[in-house]
Amino acid sequence: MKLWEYVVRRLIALLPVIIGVTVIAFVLWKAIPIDPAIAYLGPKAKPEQIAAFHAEWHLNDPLPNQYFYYMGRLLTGNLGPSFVNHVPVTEDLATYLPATLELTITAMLFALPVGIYLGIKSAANPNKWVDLVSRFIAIIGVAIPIYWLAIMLKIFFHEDLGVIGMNNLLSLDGRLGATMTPPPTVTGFYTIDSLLALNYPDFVSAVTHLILPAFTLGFAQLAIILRMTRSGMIEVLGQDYIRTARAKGVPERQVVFRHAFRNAMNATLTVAGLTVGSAFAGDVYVESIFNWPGIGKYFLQAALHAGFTDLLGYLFVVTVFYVSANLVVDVLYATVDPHVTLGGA
Amino acid sequence: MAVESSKETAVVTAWRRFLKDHASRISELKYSLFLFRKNKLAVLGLIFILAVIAIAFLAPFLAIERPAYVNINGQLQQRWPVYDQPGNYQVLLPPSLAHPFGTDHFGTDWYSKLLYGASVSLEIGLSVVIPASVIGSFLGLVAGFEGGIMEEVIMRVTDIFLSIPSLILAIAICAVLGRSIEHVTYALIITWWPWYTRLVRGQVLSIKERQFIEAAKSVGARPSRLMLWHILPNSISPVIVQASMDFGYVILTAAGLGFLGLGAPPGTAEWGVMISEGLNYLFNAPWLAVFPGLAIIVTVLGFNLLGDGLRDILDPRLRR
Amino acid sequence: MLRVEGLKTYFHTYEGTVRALENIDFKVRAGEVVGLVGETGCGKSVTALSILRLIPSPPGNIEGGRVFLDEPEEVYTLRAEYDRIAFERLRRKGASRNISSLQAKEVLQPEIKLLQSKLQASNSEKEKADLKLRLQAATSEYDILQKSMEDIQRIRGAKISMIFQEPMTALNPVFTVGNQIAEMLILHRKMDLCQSALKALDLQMAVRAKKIRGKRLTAAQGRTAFLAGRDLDGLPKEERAIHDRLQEMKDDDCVCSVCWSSASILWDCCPACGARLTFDLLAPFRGGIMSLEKRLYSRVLKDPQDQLVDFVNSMPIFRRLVHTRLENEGSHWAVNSLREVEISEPERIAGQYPFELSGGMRQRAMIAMMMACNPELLIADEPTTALDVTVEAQILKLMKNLQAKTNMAILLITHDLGIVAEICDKVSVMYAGNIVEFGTTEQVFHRMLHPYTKGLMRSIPRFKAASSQERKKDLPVIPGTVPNLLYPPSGCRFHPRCPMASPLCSEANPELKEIEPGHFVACYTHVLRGEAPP
Amino acid sequence: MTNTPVSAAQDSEEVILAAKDVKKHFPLRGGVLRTVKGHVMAVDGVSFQLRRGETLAIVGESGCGKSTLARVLLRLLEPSAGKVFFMGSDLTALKPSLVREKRKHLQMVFQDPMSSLNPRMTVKNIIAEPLVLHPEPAVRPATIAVLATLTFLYGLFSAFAGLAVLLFPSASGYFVTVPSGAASIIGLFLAVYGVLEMAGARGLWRVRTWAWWLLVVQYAGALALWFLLSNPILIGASAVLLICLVYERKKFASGKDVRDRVLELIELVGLKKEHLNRFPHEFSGGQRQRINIARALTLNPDLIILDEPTSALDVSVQAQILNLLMSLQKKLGLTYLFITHDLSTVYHIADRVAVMYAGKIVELGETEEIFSNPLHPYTKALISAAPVADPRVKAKRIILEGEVPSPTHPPSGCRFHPRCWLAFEPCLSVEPVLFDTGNGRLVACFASARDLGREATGGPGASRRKAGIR
Repeated sequence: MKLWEYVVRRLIALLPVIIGVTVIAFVLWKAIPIDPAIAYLGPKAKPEQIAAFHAEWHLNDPLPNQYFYYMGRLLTGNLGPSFVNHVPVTEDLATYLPATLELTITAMLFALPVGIYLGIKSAANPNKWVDLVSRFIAIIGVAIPIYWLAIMLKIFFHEDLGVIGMNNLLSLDGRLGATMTPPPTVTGFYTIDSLLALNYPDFVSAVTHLILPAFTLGFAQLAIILRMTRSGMIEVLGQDYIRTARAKGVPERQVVFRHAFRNAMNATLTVAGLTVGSAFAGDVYVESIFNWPGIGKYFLQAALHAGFTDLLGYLFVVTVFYVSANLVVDVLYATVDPHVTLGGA
Repeated sequence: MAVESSKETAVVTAWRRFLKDHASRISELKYSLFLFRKNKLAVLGLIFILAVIAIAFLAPFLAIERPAYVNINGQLQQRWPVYDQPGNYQVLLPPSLAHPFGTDHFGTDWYSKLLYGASVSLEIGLSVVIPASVIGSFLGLVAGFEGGIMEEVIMRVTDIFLSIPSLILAIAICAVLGRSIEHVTYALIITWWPWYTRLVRGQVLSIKERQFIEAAKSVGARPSRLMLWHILPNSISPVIVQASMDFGYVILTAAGLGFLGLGAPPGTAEWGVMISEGLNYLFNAPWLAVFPGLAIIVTVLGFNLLGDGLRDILDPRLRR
Repeated sequence: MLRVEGLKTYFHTYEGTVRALENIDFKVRAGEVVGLVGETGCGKSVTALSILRLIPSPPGNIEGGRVFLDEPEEVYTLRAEYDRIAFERLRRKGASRNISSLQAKEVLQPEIKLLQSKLQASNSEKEKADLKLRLQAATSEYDILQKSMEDIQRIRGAKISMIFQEPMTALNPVFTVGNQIAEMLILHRKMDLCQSALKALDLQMAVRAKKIRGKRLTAAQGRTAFLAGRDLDGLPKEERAIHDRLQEMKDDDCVCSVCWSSASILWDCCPACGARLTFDLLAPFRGGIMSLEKRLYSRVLKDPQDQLVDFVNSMPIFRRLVHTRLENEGSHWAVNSLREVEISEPERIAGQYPFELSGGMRQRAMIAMMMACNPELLIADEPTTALDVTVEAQILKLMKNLQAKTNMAILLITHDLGIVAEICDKVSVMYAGNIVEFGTTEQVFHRMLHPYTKGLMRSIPRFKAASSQERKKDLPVIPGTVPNLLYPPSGCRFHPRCPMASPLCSEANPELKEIEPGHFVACYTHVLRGEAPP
Repeated sequence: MTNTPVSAAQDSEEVILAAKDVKKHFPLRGGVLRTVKGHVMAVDGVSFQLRRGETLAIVGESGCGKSTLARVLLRLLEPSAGKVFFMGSDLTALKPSLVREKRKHLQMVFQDPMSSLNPRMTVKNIIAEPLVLHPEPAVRPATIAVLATLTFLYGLFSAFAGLAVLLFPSASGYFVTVPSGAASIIGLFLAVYGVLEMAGARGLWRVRTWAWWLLVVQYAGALALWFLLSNPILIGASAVLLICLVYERKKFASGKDVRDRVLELIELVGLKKEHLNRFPHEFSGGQRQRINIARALTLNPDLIILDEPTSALDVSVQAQILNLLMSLQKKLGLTYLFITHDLSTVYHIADRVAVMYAGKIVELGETEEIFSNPLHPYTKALISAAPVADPRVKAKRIILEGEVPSPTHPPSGCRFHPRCWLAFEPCLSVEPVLFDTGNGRLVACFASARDLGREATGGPGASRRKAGIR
């Protein structure tokens, strides 16, 4: 089997999953005890308005028909009007997505290399200090609630309460300082945009605003990645071919990084895919605590204010990102491990 | 005298015989206990958990204040803050001997509320993990054992649920259903079972290939017997490990939902809700957010360490 | 060449200490095939792993003993004297005879100091050489077990290499066979590889100047492409010759589309005409990279200890850029070593992953890998156990041939007495962590003395030695089971199962005694009776 | 032609197992849509007969299909074609439940002594399992009847209680809280279970399996309902059900008859009484294989298929197990189908030998004859390649080139021809069939046919005729 065949198979296997997600979303939408018309138009809406809304959204049709209308809208990219902001949901998402992506990607860029490195090191040096520190991080990282960590950091770095005098270096709220004007939008990432615009103050401000949220978000993912890498590595290091490598006279460093890690990558890649999901989930907390204007915060607002179209729109975007991240992981895994494409035992 | 001693010896010999007959099981148990005791962290985890359970049961005796009970739809529910002694409350007191964890903006003793929170968290954990693991394991068992179209359907459904990040699905469900602890439980069961299905199916698939399954078939075992006697007992240990870990994660997530304002209703002694109440006075009264968080950490840590310890004990590769 | 003295390895587990090895003594001379026979759990593999210091630790630990590799005869004779002194002093302290070099050095400290000072003081070359030898003897210089990890890594694979029982799990599943052999070469024969890499670089640089582009075709494609639009009969003589050559090639072989000569998969340009065969993303930067590479390899040639290549090797991206060439060169050599183990189509096999090969092929690849650096000693741990009878015969023949060609020594670990009888010169029989009998194959098989050896030999069902009347009869067996090494029996470990056990046997563990020249037995029965072999 | 010794033997009484042209092909899937890309021809047309009391060895290298053949004979795998006659009835045509009945007489010992024992069961339970699965009324203790009655009464009580509350809501005070329809349904089910068990206690064995399934379904239902409505009656029902489930597990393995039988078996295979309560991992390889043998013997089978019973064992233990097998055969009059790759064992234990290569039998005959005068070149090579434990014997070995062919694309003609040094014209294109060289010796080889002046080809159907199949 060739790589492209494998990718095609994975894509085909995704179809029922995507359809299933739409069904779940549809069920959620129908499970709302409130009439969406009233939720959208407000309690003072006139009956005709409500009837018109119902007709427009085919809310009086039988359920299967409603589902097909709903699917039809989805396929044309129409996620409906936002119940919170009263603009199309797609527009809202487009505004807020880059902020979230900037935050999430930065967090993963921190969590992945550090987690993998510590995981490998700790597996290779059992009961040394690297191992002890890593195990501590792995245990504590998954036990600390991310929202609590965020709050603690906020208290820790607060101007008045701050334990160390870093009050001017790291900022606690938003993406930019209050008086700054955002750089012209190219990628939507303030750090990159400000660099492109050669706006140095903006860049510094964007970076200092990014550090704390990204660290908070990354910390939990780091712990998960570390834990899985470590256990994967410990298993691989007990294999016969590691003994063979040692018998060949391969230096220990290469045994660990070349022979063992290539094989342990399976666990790491899988968990890296999963952490994309938990990072998006963590966004909801981090963004609302650090006041970061991303889709996580938007989602929370929608959830708290019965903004159902916004909610479903968010659900789709995140699912698409999550599923494609896992697809990338699968393909990467196929390139790393010849078993996947070549078959074999 | 003689009669007594002979009676005694009869009991003793019966006991001895029991010990001898079950020597293997006993030594197995002893070995497990040894492995567990050797694992200091797991013991620590167990201590944490036992402490939390003890607090959950003893809260009425340990607390300084007791919650009011309100009758809602025929069920008694706790209500905080308590106003049975009006005028006696001082708001936002820092931790002191009288109020070990301070007081909140209503003057509620934070320490008492925290103690009552233990039972809420444990209850949520129990009522999510047990149904989720039972349902998930059963489906996984069926999928792995039957194979074919059954497996395909179950695993596709599992995939669908797994393709939405679990917290986000839980938030969406809670948003739709409204604020209540019960709804949190439903939402978490819905998001949690697929993990067990996947786990158990993997186990079953590997155990199905072992020769003792073939051997059992060759002596005439029916599929039901294979499934329940041969495959299930051999695939259950990772489920136990996973369940004990998930206990912690469920408590963490439920508290998170409470924190976001989607879980337990305000005024409940739920740690997540308590943190979010503290969020408003973050810089005036940081203790309000700090202590419930620590409680969550201790509980989650306990279950996590216990799960790790159990994995070490139950993992056949580590045994002998 | 290899001398194992009093080797002792324990595993410390929950239930207690597993005394896996106790007093292992044997030697392997250059060019000799020595068999190590015994049942499961008798410590055969542990012995081999201990020699290479591959025992997983914890729980394993080499508690005592020494393993000498390549110890010159003079040093050995000198050492005997020092050992006697050391034993004497250690016995006073109550230590057993499994001394380690560390212990020996400790008690011999005065002698060593004396020798060192003498060495500094002496002037004459001859005396210096003599003193050096003495110093080597006193400090057990040639003991593997006291060497540093770097030294061990230099010995593993280059001087002693080891092949394992299950080639499926012993080969790394994510690297191709060629790559794994190449790695071996890069580790131990970096100089040679750098030299040939430089040659290849020169060729390629010349090619770059010519700027010819071509394609790599399989021979099957090549044939059709070559004849496209041409009449076979009207071909000129040279082209006719090319056509014939193409016809002779196997379908999977590769040819260059410019000059139609064969082009290995492992090269990115045609070695004959220099046409570039692969699409190269980095083409614009190749010139720079190549000159960098050239400098890098020349550094190694100037100074073999140069660490720069190793450093580059450890950097992920630079490795891709630069190190690939060494790997390619190595793969090219790997093809040759695969050819030596009689693999047909070695180039195709070199590009395959272990799980794509059959069991016999894998074991051949394993042998090729471990033989790539011409080791002096090959430890073969049950090399044919996982294989079928006919393939086993092939592998044994191959090993015999290779051994005859390179004159290396083989330490063959097996439980199959048939294999031992077939290819070994000497045999040592192990039981429960002890060597119970050691001698030439002839001696052990036909004049065996130890009751365990006798029992073992009798319990094999035979079919070739005209034993048809013995068919269907009960086989004589050794009663009981192999003891648990957590609680080994006191004294001789075989005595609970031994038909000839005497009270003495349960008290002390017998040592190996030479009964006839070259034939050692660890059994009181023979020592006491002074029995001569039949 | 019709009266070859094989077909004569087939008619006679003593044939206990006969395989006729058995084939097993596994589909190979691949590509984007997982379509069938080809077949692995693991067993490709094997016919032989096994007479009562004899030992037939099937020898071959790994991948030649001998283990698959064993599983097909036992119908652990469904054959793709062909028939298996066991004691007169066609196993391949029977319903699964009847096959299970037949397995009382047809047992198997597996290769890997560790993985063929359930690590979570004690030796006693492992050996007793066949008795549990093929129970005899005698092992049924009276306690079951008592328990069944109690269960029935409790079920009736809760059913009535539930019903009473449904019908007369005012009566709910008597039953503490709010029972519902669910409780009465569970109660009814429980009562039915009780009745079934009572019937079971009277010897109606088939009923027991229904009872078992009812129990499982109920338990799941009761648990689920218990979570939904915390109803004391349901909690009680769940507890009773749980007790039933546990008892169900216990009751057979602790019966006295079972215990006696297990003790008898354990002595027969040379283990000790105190081993009964131990777990498999506490034993050595040889002892584990003894447990396996004891399990196979539990139901007094007529035929035991031994799939490489000694290849995972050490030499000295192997000898012990071989001795045990031979003495058991003498004592119990067993018939063995001995599958192995080890020629010396075969020579020691087998009466007849069938040599398999790439899914087919290439030679079949009396052991001594095959070993003293192998006719098929593959048999020759196999015998000469086996190493002999004697350094003085320096026989000239025939070392075959290449390896066993891929079962997906077996070579055309004789499957051995790419490795055969005698191969000539017909071998490349025509598949040789087994022909009789006299006195029951069958060979499938053109070269030996030519030497013997016979023919190894036939028209369509000739191969079946020659193998004695009409």
